[in-house]
Amino acid sequence: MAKITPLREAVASLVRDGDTVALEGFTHLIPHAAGHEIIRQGRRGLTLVRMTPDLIYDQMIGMGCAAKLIFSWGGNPGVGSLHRFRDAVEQGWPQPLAIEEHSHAGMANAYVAGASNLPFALLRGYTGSDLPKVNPNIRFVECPFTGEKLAAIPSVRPDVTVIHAQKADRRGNVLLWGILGVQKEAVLAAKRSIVTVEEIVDDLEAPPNACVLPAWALSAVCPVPGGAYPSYAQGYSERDNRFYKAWDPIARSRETFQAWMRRHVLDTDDFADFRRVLAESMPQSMTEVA
Amino acid sequence: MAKITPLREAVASLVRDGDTVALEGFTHLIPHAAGHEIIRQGRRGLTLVRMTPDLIYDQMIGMGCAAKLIFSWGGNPGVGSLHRFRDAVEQGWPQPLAIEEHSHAGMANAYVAGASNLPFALLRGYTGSDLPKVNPNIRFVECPFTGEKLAAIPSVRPDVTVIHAQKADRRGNVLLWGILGVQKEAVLAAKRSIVTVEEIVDDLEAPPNACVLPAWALSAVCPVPGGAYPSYAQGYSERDNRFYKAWDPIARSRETFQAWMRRHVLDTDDFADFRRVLAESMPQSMTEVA
Amino acid sequence: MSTATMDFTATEIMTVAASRLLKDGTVCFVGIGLPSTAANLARLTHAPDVVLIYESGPIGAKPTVLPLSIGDGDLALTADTVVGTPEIFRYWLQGGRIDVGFLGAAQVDRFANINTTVIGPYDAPKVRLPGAGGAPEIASQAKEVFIVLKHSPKAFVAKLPFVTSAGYLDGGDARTRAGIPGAGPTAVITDLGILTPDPVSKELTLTGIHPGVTVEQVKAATGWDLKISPDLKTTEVPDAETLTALRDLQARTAAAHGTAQGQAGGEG
Amino acid sequence: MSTATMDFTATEIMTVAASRLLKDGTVCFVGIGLPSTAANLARLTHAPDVVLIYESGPIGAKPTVLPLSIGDGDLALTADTVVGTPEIFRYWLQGGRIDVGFLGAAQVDRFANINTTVIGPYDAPKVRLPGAGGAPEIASQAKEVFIVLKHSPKAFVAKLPFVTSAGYLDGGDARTRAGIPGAGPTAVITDLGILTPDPVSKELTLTGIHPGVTVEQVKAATGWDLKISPDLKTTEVPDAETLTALRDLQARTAAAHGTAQGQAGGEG
Repeated sequence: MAKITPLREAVASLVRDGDTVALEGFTHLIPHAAGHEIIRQGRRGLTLVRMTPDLIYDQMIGMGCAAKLIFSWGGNPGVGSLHRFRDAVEQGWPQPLAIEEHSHAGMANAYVAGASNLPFALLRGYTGSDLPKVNPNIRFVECPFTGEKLAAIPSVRPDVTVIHAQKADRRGNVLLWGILGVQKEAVLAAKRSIVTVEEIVDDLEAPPNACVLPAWALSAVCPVPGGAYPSYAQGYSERDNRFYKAWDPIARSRETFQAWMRRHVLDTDDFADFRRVLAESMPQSMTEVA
Repeated sequence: MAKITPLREAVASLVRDGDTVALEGFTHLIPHAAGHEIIRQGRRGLTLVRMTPDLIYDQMIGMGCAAKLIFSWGGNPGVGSLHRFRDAVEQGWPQPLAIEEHSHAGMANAYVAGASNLPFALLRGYTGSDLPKVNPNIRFVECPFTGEKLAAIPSVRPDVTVIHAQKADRRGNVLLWGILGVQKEAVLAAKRSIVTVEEIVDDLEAPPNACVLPAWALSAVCPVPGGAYPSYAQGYSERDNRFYKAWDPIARSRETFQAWMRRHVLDTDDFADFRRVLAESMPQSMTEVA
Repeated sequence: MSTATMDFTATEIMTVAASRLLKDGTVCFVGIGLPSTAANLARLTHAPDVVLIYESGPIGAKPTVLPLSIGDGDLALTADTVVGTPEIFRYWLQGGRIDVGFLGAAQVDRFANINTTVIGPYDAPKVRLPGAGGAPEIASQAKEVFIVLKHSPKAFVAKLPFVTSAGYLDGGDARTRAGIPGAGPTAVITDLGILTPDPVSKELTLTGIHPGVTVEQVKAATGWDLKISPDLKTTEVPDAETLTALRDLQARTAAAHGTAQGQAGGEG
Repeated sequence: MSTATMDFTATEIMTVAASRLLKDGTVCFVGIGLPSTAANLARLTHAPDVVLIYESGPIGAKPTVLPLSIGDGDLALTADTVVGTPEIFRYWLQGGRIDVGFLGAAQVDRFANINTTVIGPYDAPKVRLPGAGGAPEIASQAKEVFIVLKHSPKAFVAKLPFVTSAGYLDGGDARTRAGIPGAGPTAVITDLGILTPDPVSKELTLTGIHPGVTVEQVKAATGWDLKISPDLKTTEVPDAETLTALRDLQARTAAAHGTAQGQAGGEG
């Protein structure tokens, strides 16, 4: 049953060292605030799962939270490489990062299988690709009716999934809309879940057949307006493309990265404070809090 | 690409003798008008697929359209047995009916697998049930990671799927809402598809993430207001529970059934004509055309 | 207002007794007919936060009248959300999120296995029943199962002609050995009393009897030599408030549907 | 208005040439960056009924400006509907409903295989690239595939260090023998010309060259001994209308995003 609680408390009680953690959001609704809070609280040894690790995972990896990454595409969308991710993979800095690499189709199916309490996902996939050569978790099974060979990968079943959504009602029922990505599946695949939301409302006013996550299927709901920044929440904010571009030079060197993280994340109290400091350091960004 | 066309033409060109045909709708949006048209056009040797065969399949089976039924629950909801279905299974009248019997979970997963172009569906199911003893299409496979035993059944991949929906736009994009059942999966699992709709509108006014079937994924869209009767279309009509009760004595004997079908279906031109005749024969029913 | 009264029918006490078993906050996968009546009565009385899930797709349905079919519009309009039927079975039931599966049945046997498929041989049926519906997976995957049906020797048989949905199979630890995750049927509620499985043998045993019913009546309505608990309890009579809530619900239902509440069961 | 003009850049003719290959009414699974630019240009010019599907979920997206990310809000707001990412890959791509997969790439080899994973050994990478994204299944399951990328010896290599997504594998009928359903990459469009697979050997062959480009230039920018079609065609120059549409689109995009259209590619 969802507890409506501050993000700091939700992370403190639900995210543990060594956990398998998925922060999901497909360009839209990426839970940046929750990622920062995990960094602030110094979590270590996490297995991070995410189809599209981008800035928030670059930050978590660079700050030493992660021991392993399960993913299908890691980059700064529209800009280029994730320098902290590459530094971890190529140079083992700040620590070696084990990787388990899939395709999007594989990851999406693995979340569906996790939400469905199946031990593995079945798909037509990976044919002709070298990925099965480097990922022992890509196997093949035979159809018991046709004999066809199909790909099989283990379900993703995180200890904790974290997402951002547009709103929750006072009971903790959550509504999200627009680009949905794999968030619903990621939440339902996980043992525990944290949802940060733009606002808490009296009535969700959900259209028929909307993507609603009932309160009783969630662990914590945390009001964090603008908590997806520099990602966006449709109906509330726009993606700050300038921040994505600005991240490239910040993350390029270990020193500029560490200084930036200290000033903007470690030395700030919460996401509102981060937005305030960012408005000082990067006045050209769309940093006004919604 | 969906052609907007009269139902008679859609059935004539898309439903063929011997086809595997799924008419889906879970209490809500059952395509009765299309079922009548298939009966009127005298289709034979069909393999009928439907999770919940009810009145429309009782009629199609009793009129000799079906050689086989793939299903998971056959009855007159809230009333009792399907007498024509039972007569076919128990007495082979008007002809023997082969049955392939699943659970709802199995059927729902088989449609999902069909829509996903997988040869089989994987589920935790049928454990301890006698169904696998009587249905050779329920098999078991082993998880290549955990060794767990899981049920496997062949995908449902109909030649034609028929559904009823609330509305289509002039390009043939279809919107349905409310109880969705397995209709989307049934359409996407099929080679061809017919969608009858309450109305054709300029703009679907679909909410975000609504269940929309794009025109290019459909074969035919047919305006048939009230075409789900005695089932219903949310926002347009209510379920006529009295008709479901009235069906029981009609279907109980072969003679009353045949006379009723002749008068109401074979001797009527189309569904509007059926509704007109029904208003005469059963004035207590909610037969007014929407 | 909660004064006891004896003015109730056998079906009413069955419904109330079944309803009482549902704890507030429980997530309940509801079959249509008697289970739906009992679950909604619970929601309208002692368990306002019970979460009702129907296989047609509504999650958190709060119908104002009883649904006659599993896909009534009122279920959709009052639900927290409505998802597709595949999702109900995949993410919510198989996903392990259902506390109680609330089922009807045509027949049960001494180990609480359920038959809703066929009487007589499968290939030459004497009576062809509707079939499995959602029951096989509800019976195996819900954390526990309540079964509600009327007592008769035809319904309570020693051995089923066909096991549609697993109870305790051959009894003892057979269910666990078969790898079935849920605890299984923890109560069978009838119009005569309540049967619960023996902790070891898993044989259904009469542990509750409705007021005014004799043990002999129950034995006569059971197709095997029914064991009677030494600790047999008489069902508490329904209080006036609960009975009123039940009758109001059924009156509203009749008015809305233009018919008495169909108890024939069934899905569709 | 369709008068020819020579006033265009190499990137523009690449985009226009790629755009022209998309027939009206085609259902196209679009990668972000160059493919998205070309596909939207097609939609805004000769192919108004092209159906654009993005892996983030929009089906039938009609963005007014180019998306900078695969999940821009404009894609959702202009789409016929937006479904979850699993559904995109399961029902729409794997379901066999995609006519054309439109991909970018970091590297391609002579048999049109794609690398977006790593340069150097996988376990000790020289350059770690973003990874597969949706490409392996797009490349195998779309009915055909167009690849668009800039020509350079680093991008066009004889043999890939890592095959992320299958083209024709080792050439000949290797792709078919591997059981891959789609026809594979039928065109690779670059800033210098167009390469298409030899009908038998499946080796990429220069069959089109952009105006002003020499065969020597293309050979120098290709990391293997590139075969030149005896029937080599010069790409038609973009007409003014198309160029205007492209430039308007990019100007609108820059104005909306407060930045030039990112051509770096990438998903996320």
